[in-house]
Amino acid sequence: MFVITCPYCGERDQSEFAHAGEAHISRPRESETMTDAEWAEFLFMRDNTKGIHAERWIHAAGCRRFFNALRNTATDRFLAFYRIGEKPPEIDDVVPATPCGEAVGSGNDAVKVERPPEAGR
Amino acid sequence: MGNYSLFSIVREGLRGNTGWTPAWRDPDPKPSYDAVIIGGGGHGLATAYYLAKIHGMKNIAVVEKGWIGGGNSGRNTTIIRSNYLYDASAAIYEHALKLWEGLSQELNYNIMMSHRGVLNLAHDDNEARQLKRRVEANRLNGVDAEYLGPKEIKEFCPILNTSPDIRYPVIGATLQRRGGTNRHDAVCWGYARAADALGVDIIQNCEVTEILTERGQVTGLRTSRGDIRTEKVASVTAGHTSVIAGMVGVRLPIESHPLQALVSEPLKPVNPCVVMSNAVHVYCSQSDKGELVIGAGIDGHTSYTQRGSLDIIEHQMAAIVELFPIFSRLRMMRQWGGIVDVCPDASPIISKTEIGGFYVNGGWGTGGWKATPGSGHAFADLVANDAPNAIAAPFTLERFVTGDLVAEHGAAAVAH
Amino acid sequence: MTSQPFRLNEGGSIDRSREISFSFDGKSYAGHPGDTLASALIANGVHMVARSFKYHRPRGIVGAGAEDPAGLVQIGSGATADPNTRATEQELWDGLQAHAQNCWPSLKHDLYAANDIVSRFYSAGFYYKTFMGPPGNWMTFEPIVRFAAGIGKTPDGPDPDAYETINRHCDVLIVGAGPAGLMAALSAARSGARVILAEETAEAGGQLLSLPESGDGAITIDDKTPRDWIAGALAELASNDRVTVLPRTSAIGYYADNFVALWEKVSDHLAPKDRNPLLPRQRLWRIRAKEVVLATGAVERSLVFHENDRPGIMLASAARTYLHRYGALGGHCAAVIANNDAAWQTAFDLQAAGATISVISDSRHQPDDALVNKAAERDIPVRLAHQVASTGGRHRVKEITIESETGNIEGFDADLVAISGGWMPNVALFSQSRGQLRYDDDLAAFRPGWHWQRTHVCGSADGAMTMAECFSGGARVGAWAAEAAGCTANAAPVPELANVGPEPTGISPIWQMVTTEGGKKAFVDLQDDVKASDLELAVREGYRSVEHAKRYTTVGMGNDQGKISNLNAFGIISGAQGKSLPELGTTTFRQPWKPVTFGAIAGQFVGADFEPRRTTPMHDWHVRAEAIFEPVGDWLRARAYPRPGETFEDAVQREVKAARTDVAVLDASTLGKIDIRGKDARTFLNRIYTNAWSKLAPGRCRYGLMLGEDAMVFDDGVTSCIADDHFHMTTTTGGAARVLTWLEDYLQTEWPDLDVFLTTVTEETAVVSLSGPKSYDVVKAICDDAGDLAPDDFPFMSWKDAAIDGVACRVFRISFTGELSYEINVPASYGLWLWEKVMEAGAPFGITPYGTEGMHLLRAEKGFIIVGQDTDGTITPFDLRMDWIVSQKKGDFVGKRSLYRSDTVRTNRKQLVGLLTEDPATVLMEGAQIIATPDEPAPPVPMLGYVTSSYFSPNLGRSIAMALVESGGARIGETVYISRKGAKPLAATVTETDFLAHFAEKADG
Amino acid sequence: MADDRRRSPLAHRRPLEADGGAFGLAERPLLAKLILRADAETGGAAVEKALGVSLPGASKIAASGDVSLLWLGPDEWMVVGAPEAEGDLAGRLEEALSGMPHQVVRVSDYYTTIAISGTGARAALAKLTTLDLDPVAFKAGEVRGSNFAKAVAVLALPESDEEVFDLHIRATMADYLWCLLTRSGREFGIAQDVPRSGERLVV
Ligand SMILES: Cc1cc2nc3c(=O)[nH]c(=O)nc-3n(C[C@H](O)[C@H](O)[C@H](O)COP(=O)(O)OP(=O)(O)OC[C@H]3O[C@@H](n4cnc5c(N)ncnc54)[C@H](O)[C@@H]3O)c2cc1C
Ligand SMILES: NC(=O)c1ccc[n+]([C@@H]2O[C@H](COP(=O)([O-])OP(=O)(O)OC[C@H]3O[C@@H](n4cnc5c(N)ncnc54)[C@H](O)[C@@H]3O)[C@@H](O)[C@H]2O)c1
Ligand SMILES: Cc1cc2nc3c(=O)[nH]c(=O)nc-3n(C[C@H](O)[C@H](O)[C@H](O)COP(=O)(O)O)c2cc1C
Ligand SMILES: [Zn+2]
Repeated sequence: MFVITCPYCGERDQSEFAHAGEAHISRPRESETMTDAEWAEFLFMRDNTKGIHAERWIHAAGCRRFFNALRNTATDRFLAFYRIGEKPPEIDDVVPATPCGEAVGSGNDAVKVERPPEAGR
Repeated sequence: MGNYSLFSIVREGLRGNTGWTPAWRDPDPKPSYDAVIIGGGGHGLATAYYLAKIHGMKNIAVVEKGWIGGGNSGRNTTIIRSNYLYDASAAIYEHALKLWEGLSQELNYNIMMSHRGVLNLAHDDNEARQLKRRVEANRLNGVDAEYLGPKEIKEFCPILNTSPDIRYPVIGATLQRRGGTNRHDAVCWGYARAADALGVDIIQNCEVTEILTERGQVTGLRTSRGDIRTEKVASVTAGHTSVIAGMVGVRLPIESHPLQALVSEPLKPVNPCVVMSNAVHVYCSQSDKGELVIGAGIDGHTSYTQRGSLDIIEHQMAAIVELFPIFSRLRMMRQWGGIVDVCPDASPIISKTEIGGFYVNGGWGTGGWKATPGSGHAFADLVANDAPNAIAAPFTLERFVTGDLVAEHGAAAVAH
Repeated sequence: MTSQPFRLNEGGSIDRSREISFSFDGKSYAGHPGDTLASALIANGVHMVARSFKYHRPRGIVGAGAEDPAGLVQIGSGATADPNTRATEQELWDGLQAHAQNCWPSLKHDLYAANDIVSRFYSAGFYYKTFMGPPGNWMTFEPIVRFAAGIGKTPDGPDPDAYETINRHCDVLIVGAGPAGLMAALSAARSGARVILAEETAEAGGQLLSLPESGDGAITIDDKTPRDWIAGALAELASNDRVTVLPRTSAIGYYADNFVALWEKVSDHLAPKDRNPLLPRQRLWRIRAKEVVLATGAVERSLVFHENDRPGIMLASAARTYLHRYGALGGHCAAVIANNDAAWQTAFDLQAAGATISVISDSRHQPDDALVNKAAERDIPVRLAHQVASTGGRHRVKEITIESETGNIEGFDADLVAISGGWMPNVALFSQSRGQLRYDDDLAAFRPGWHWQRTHVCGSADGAMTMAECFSGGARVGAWAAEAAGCTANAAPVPELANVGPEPTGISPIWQMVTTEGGKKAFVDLQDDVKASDLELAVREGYRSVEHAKRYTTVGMGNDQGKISNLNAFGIISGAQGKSLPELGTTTFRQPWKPVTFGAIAGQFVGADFEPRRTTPMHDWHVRAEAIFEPVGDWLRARAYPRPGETFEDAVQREVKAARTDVAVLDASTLGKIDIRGKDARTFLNRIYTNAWSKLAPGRCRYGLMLGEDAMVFDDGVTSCIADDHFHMTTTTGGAARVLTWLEDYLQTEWPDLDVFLTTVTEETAVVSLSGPKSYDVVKAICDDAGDLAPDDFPFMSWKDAAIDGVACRVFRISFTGELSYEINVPASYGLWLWEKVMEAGAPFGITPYGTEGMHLLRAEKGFIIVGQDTDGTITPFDLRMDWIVSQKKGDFVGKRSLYRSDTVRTNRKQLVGLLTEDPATVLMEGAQIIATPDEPAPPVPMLGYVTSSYFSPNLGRSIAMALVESGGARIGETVYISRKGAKPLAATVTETDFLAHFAEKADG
Repeated sequence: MADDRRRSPLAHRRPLEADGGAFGLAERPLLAKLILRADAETGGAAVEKALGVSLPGASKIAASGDVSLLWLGPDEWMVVGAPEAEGDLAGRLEEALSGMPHQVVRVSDYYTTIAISGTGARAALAKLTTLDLDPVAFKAGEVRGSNFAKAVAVLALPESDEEVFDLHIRATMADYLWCLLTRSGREFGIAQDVPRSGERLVV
């Protein structure tokens, strides 16, 4: 269970929140003119990023507000929380990659131990 | 590859087990292959096996970033059934179940396929109605299925709490007697051994980091063990499907969530079958070694960390104790998580893509283990022929454009 | 009851003034308060307590705590049996009964031990290589395999005990109350932090409790004995109200964001009569800590040699713990096998306590001279550079043979073999926290490396093996942690240590002892019977990854999760492929640190408290009326009200009839209700419903359908216009919460510019729904100024404010039955009163309460849908043949675009129609499948659709059904067939769904 | 004065008090409650004029006399007043806020209030919620919405001499929480025959 910082209420346990999917997918205004394929992009297609990912949460048991967060889905570390309508903050940190410094894109299991350089990272 | 049999066991036993040879080779990647399968899970290994066996493609490789069977295949609760609602699903899962039935023999590797029966419980009228609908559809599709009332349920699984006074009373259930469980690791190893024997290179510790293309056509792979030339790349990477597809700019209707499971300490046989309840998210069977194997619900958030939250497990345990009150004093020995690739209609994708030579098999979510042989079989066909066969056709990416979904979640929220 | 032949006269934490009795496998023994089951058995000379998993070899007590691999017993019996309980962790209480497991007919004479004899054929991978015969063959063998598998037995009844979870936040959570943990707690507390200190065992002190308190080996801490020093530290902590010390509490899981689960055993250590009935049996503490300090110590590791599994062979540290913590001597004649210095002290201490030391065998060439001299002074035979060749003894070790490098073999008597393969920092929790491990050559073990969370490690858990480092490290780290949590660091002074004995330094790792004697079993994992040769075989067969070798051999997969064996296993696996240990890596440490009861994890949320059950304000009336209830989502609703002698079906028929002939009344309070307010409310409704809302006048109501963006029907309900900027929405009972969140989502994230507020009012009002030609009579009887409410002045689909005995209410002329209906809304607190009043006022008109089943039937007669029953998430409004509800004129609405995808515009989609069976008495099964032919072909049979709703209608005097049928609309008037198991399909005619209209027309025409 | 036609959600439960006062539970039935939605900036002055209480900021309670305002969200408050006062309070608010975006909804019967008192109150509540209830983290004059077991509720600690928490809980969840709270209070001396939730559900 994460600690999530609601932009309105502050730090609370994840159990008070519900994950509400990828952020910044806005509903097309001119959908009539869209092809089925374009519409399917909006409806179904997701980045599902491994790494820094913008997502929505709702503080379901608290203030009932939706808000956005940036989280590294490879590590589950939250990097920012911001309100709906706000731009995601620039994260100029090096993407912290996975807990053990592995590159985003690899598994986590190979990095349970610090390996000697000769073992090849 | 030596043959496995009682005879070979006795022979080897007598000479100190010194004569066993590796179940599969440990080759370095060759510079080029006719096809490369990314992902050494059950589905990927099965795909390779059927490509080699049925389609005669022997110059192929499976590349796995870690150890084979270490993804969801190595962490699933191994529930096997084919009693799905829709024709398309019933077809592929039943195809798989038929293959499972003879797989130990075919692979010469005992996958401990146990047809001990799967119960899906209904706790209210609406669920009961849906289950009956499914039983009827199954019957007409030639899939074995029965609907049981509380008394028959109690006979089949005496330890279940069928009292009418509980929060989620058990008012009915479907039973698929041919359903059951098997030994997940053995399936992966068995496929690997059999594929290897047909000449397939199984390359572990080899992570794909880039897919190389030219003019919309796959030309090769960049891996942690060097570049590989190939014109066919088949991704079977479950939780990482979006990551792999992202390498060629293909977006998919998939989100990757943690899904957890746990085992109890080893116990003498107490649960004779597989029990599943969608309403309370209970999935419980007992392994041949004795642990109760219990699947939990999915975590609401997406994640690639292969771990989930405790509160999911807490709810899980409350539900288990509700349905099996005699389990309360038993202990959880180990919990773990996998990364499941969930599609909006809870059905998989077996599809070509807009990139020539790039094929995707994924989106099996919480319930793809049972499909392993069927999925591999159908996917091999697609990769070999560049066109889906009848079983795979309903599962192409097209359906998200047309809207012709295979909406199994209507019938089962979680489809272990 | 026998005396305790291996009990010492002094020392330890036991209370010798009281003797308590217990039994093991039917035999009675004596012990003392403060004992564990294991220490009491050892004091009684009993080492063998179990049989191993696979070969059923005798298994004894090897460790002294959670690390013990195989000493599992059952405590108690019946519904309160605790299977697989580690004897080393079960505190003794008077009357405790323990039983051996996994043996038949008895522990000493176990027939399954035959497995051991054929074990050469029964190596790793055995099952994978055989029994695969013809399909289904495994089903023949599986029952036999299953019967033999497993260890403990499940209790035979529901658990009568209670459990509880508790949440806590703190600045610093410290796990482990050994010297390092105590010092960390003192420092953190002095720094002003909110501290929780959790200790797994009954007593704080950790390894300090395994030290002699007197004699020449006794150490002092600030001139005090260890126990006195511990008492002082605890007293200081107890005096600080910001500190919580939890004994008998294990940290079992370290999760994300410093969330740590602690498992407290509140009463397992007490005899049932001494348990406080106000307290639960066990608790789960859910801790959210700013900083976590892990002071979990180190675990001694075992040594792998031939026949290393006999009872009586135990860890040197455990032998010392039994000696000093429990005053029990592990044996009269001990051999000590070591590869490091610390184990030598065990030999000295055992000797001082009266045991003979037959030999100290060290695999190293040159241990510390001081030790060798000390042994010589004490006349202890010492063999250096020796390995164990074998051991002997049936149910307990009797002798041991060791071999020199030159192959010289020598035998020694021993009823106790104390072994030490070195120490491993206890990194399980650190690793769960996703910290990275680092291999330390000096320790020949993994220790905490890079940490990921706000985690600190100190003491032996961090690889500090000397006592001085543990004290100072704890003090330092506790202060750091407090500082990191925002306090001002104030480290506790490090106490002065004197007379510290040999410490586990100078280890030379040895993963497996190799001697000239072959053909015997050298166990790595004593629980799952994994031998060194199994691991080597696994590697030979290609299972080279440590994870593969684990799964192929099951090493470390028992309930101890390989606490003392994993490192040896990794050493052997890496050795067999010429890799270094860090190259090989470790298997994954997962929660829990040790097995935890399901009950504790479930907590108090079981049985009646599992999940809330919601009921309406009128519920008590329904109960009194002996209604039959039905769960609907979270709610429990009255389903029907059978009268004495009536069946459920009879009751429904009667209720449904009354609703069309007289008047019937339904408790409709559960419907979801949302108050919508704001000048853009109409715009909002236009966007979320499929039909148009611009012109709905105040006082009027309208039915609406909501779609998901995929165009599938999502919810429905009636929304009423209260004022131009004010609407009252109703939703389905089950959909209420989902709909509100969904509406908020659009409002907050897509259309924040709209001036609209939404507030749920579901439970604010109770709803009494009257239906039937006489419903106005009832309204007239109860409402003040009811004239206004007469049907002629009060059109269908409108609402009015009214009053009943002065209580303000809102009355809606809406109907789910097709009859004259009034829905009266009052504040919920008046619900029961109103219901009773309605029943009383309605009595002259024959008012009949009806339940949900009747409601379903009534609406089916009228052909109204139920979302979730007649839809399943794949149905559009067109599929429902409700084209009229989809506005073609207004702009965009949710789901609109998806209505025009190539699949959704298909004309042969499943569409909702009515079905009338040929035989009016036949009621179709809901869920039955529809086919095109009167005879059923062989599978796979093409299916046209299925029956969604089906009833016997008393008002029409025949069966009716609704169904989703391929091209249903075009089939009206045609015959389709309903498949039945084991019988010929039934013919039925496809009709419109409004059966009332259908038969009225017939009657007219 | 009380209207005996009304029945509160916990009317069937008697107040409970452990010997020595370590823990107490009582329903505060039928308090007037409104949900107020408005823009904090533009509506603040109007609300203050109507109720004599200014809109509290995040997680705070503002009170004056019988009326208190509980912050629930950035544009949402619960107004709590004496029984039967909702009509009057709502009228005043509607009047003051007319012309501005707002919503005033009567919820007196939607929520009931459980008063939780005693030295064990915080510890007992902590068995049901993940909120940090340490006195340094949850102070008098504060309010938070959270999960209490499987129910969503609002916990408030009004300023007063003695610490008494008010738990505002939906009517249909009230009995469930009442029973769990009594169970939580057992270790502080609540009698052993605690009520069982669901006991009234089925005959
Ligand atoms: C807890 C849990 C319980 C489940 N229970 C059931 C059940 O009871 N019944 C059921 O039918 N299904 C169940 N499932 C689902 C089932 O496990 C999966 O659907 C199935 O195993 C998927 O198999 P796979 O071969 O496609 O994927 P995996 O086994 O996950 O294999 C994918 C492989 O791809 C590799 N990979 C990823 N990225 C790369 C890369 N860049 N380069 C190289 N290799 C890469 C991964 O390392 C992995 O080994 C469960 C899943 C989980 C997590
Ligand atoms: N004699 C030897 O061979 C030897 C070897 C190593 C260390 N030591 C000595 O042991 C001492 C180590 O001190 P320390 O404080 O680091 O460790 P410790 O072993 O003294 O204390 C660790 C404590 O943590 C508890 N614990 C472990 N896991 C736990 C969990 N999950 N939850 C709750 N409690 C848990 C244990 O019960 C134990 O009381 C030092 O004095 C050191 O010199 C001696
Ligand atoms: C069906 C099944 C049975 C398992 N049985 C055991 C078991 O008996 N003992 C054990 O320690 N782990 C058992 N596991 C869990 C594995 O040890 C491991 O946790 C899981 O494969 C996930 O891998 P990971 O924890 O290394 O990430 C089992 C897993 C599965 C899928
Ligand atoms: Zn909030």
